[in-house]
Amino acid sequence: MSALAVPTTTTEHTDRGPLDKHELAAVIARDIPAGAYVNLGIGQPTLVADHLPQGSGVVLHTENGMLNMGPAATGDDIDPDLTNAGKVPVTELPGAAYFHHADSFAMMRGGHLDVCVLGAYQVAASGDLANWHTGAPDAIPAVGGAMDLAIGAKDVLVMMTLFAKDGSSKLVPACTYPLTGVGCVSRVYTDFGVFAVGSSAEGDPGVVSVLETYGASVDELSARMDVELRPL
Amino acid sequence: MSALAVPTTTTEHTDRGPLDKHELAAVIARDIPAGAYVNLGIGQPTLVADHLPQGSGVVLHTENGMLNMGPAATGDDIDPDLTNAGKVPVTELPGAAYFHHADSFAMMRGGHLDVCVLGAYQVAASGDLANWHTGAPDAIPAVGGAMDLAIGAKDVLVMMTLFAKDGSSKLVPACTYPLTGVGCVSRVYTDFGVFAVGSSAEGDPGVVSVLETYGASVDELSARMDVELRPL
Amino acid sequence: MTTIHSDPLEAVAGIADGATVLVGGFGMAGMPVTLIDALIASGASDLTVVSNNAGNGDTGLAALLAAGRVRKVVCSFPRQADSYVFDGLYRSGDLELEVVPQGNLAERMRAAGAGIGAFFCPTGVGTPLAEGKETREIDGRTYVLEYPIKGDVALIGAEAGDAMGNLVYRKTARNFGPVMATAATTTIAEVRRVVAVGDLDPEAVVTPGIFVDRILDLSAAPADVADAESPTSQEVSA
Amino acid sequence: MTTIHSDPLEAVAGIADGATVLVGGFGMAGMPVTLIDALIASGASDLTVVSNNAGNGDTGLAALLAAGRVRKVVCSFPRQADSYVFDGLYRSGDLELEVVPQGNLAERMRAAGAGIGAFFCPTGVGTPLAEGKETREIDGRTYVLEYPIKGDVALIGAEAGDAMGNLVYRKTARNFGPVMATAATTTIAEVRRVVAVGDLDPEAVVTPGIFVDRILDLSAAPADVADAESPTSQEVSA
Repeated sequence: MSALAVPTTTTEHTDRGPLDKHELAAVIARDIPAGAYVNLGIGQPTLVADHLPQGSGVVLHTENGMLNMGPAATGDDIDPDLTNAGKVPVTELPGAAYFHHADSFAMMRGGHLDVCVLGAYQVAASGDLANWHTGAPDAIPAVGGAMDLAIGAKDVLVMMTLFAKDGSSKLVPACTYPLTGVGCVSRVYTDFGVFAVGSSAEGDPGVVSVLETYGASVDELSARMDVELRPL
Repeated sequence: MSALAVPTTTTEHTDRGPLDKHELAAVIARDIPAGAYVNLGIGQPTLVADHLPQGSGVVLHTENGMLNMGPAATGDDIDPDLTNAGKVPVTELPGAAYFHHADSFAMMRGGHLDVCVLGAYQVAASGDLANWHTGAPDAIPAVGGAMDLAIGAKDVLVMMTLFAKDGSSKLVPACTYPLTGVGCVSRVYTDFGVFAVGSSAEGDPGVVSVLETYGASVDELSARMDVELRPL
Repeated sequence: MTTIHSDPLEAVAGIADGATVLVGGFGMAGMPVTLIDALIASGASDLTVVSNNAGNGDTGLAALLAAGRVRKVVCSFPRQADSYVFDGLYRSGDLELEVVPQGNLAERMRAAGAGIGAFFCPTGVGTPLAEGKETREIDGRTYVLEYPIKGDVALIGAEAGDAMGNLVYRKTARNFGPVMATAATTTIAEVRRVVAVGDLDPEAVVTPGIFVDRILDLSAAPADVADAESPTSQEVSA
Repeated sequence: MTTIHSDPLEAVAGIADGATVLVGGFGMAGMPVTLIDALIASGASDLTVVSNNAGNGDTGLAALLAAGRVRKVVCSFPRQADSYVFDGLYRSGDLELEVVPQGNLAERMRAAGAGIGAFFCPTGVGTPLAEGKETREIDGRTYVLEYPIKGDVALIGAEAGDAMGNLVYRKTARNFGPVMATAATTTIAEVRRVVAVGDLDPEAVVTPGIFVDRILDLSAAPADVADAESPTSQEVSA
């Protein structure tokens, strides 16, 4: 079902990286197939839209009920009735369509979207995703559409920094935070590299395939991570 | 949930009856509450529409995807894209709405219609309905929307002759034909009388309440039927 | 039968204490602000509110919560930057919370409106929100059994309506309105304008009138609920 | 990505032997006549056809059946006054039949399109069509467990479409089209006219383009499929 191109060999970019969020968004945009139906999660994933090439034919879905969403609205174009899932005012492109929430989430759950890009606290080698709750005992739980998005596309891509502020890897053998979805992530895009996980990874279960690295070698990354990395 | 008026006493009309199908349609139309949302099944039930008073506010639903259906189309008004569930060309009244099949049957199954009028082979005292199949071994089964309609309104009314051609009553202690729905009928309108069945009947389960008779007394009908009749 | 109202208090009259109230809107888009204010003014209490969020700032749903009228909130995303009213009541134990994934919230209301008894849903499998729920593997995939969410009342916002009860929405303000309209015993919609029967294109009606019991015509409503007359004794079946 | 075609054979190219084909229409309203003729011309066989009826007279679905291309029919109402082609094949044992209540047919396809694994449905409880199926009592009512019906291909008829794949329908010809479009891996729509992107009101789009893979523009198609060129090698994923 995946429409993502898979490189034949791992590329270690020693000349650039780690990537900033805009560079990372550009890498993700590069990998999104032309004409794909794509949902960009709240926050950094929305940056991906800025890097889609002219004429890519990519159609953006927002789960609050719209296909063919345009860029953020500014000035007089701001319309309180037209927002994205982050409640940010957006615009409408020609050929747009509106629908209600049950239809919109049916569209996701039914596997009609090609790509969804999400942030994450942790991703496991198995493709498990944790991005809705830190598990802190005093936190008020709030899930929004995270669990729906996690299972709502043929390819779920995660966009995150590879390491947490404490230096620990967020790509882990098993998530310690509460899960958002099980085995749902196919690829993880980070400042230090791009990884295939879960059923997208080649070889043994629990081993992560490294597609590209940025500013570090596979060996250097392996030394900082508990999960087993394997080049293509 | 029923919005049907219930008479306080049984009326035996000895001056008229048995009713022909047009007179029977008029009796049903009389009992449909003003402003009700109504589905009229294929065949004789469609006659009921001709007897709804002007300004009744009754809104007709057709399960192939329309509310506020108008009368049958004739001449230049015939439009192949606009038919009722019997595939008969119909018209559209102001304030109509179209929707697809899943939405249309969700509307029925969800209990939003007030009244549905159906034909029947047999109705049991319990409200069981048999109207889709005679059980003949060589018959090709074909159910259409019959089972959906049977459970698809707050009140399911049956319109039928009380007696089959062989003289046996079609209002029975238990249906011998394959069922369309269990306990779903609330009232049975026939040429010889109007009966409350199932949970609409008063008193013991399995006993039918007689609301009105036409051209015969309750006692005369009782003598011809196996089901126990009880006046109000 | 749909009735048209210009008095917000009359539009919400009869909402019983203890009722489950579905409240439309996603952020401010589609939020039935005037109906919520009228609900506060009506005095109904011990409510269960089903909505995507749990109120922002001090108005709307937040004001309903602050007035102590709500026993339980069912929503997907209560915690927001300015959800301090909810946060305080939740932390003090004065408010019960059921968190439901956004799509499940919509689909469970859709099931209520469509007469579906329960459905096997892949969302949330293996997560804390599916704990204790029945699961089943179907065709190699695991699903959680989810039940309908039915409302006694739905309060929704729409763009325009007619005397048949037909509604159209505007852009992403459509969101939960059409689903909630099907899931409640009594649906009350506030609309920016009421149009003549026949003015809405039958092909473009989003919510057919069968789902709509009362329409509040905002173009005819007083600017402030406090200016409105007292409610009639109109009843809502619950 | 939606492609626009003027050649009916090209529009149906790649439908594999053994495919499950959802065919829209209720009576003639919404029936994709040109696509069915093209399917016959394409030679695909051993098909399972899911449609409300099983063909009338000698054309359309009846012609597909008569050509011996169909192994199984899933429908609500096969028996009609002029369904003699179906009747003969069924009685001779050359055609398998699954009869499904009309609303269940629609809801089971809706479930396929919406990613629902199965659902508890009150329709048909206690009838022969529920025999052998799992039942459950929920809140005092009995339900039957029903499973999705997914198609490899959907053939539907619509009024107009654009290059984004957005579709609108006309009156009761809408019927099964929007549901089937969601339930198939590949959806092919014949439309009376193709309009420019932007000409369809985004509020009134019934089937968003994400569900539509190919559009056959009837206004540009040859009057007879036999006049069309031979199909290209375009593939349909099944």
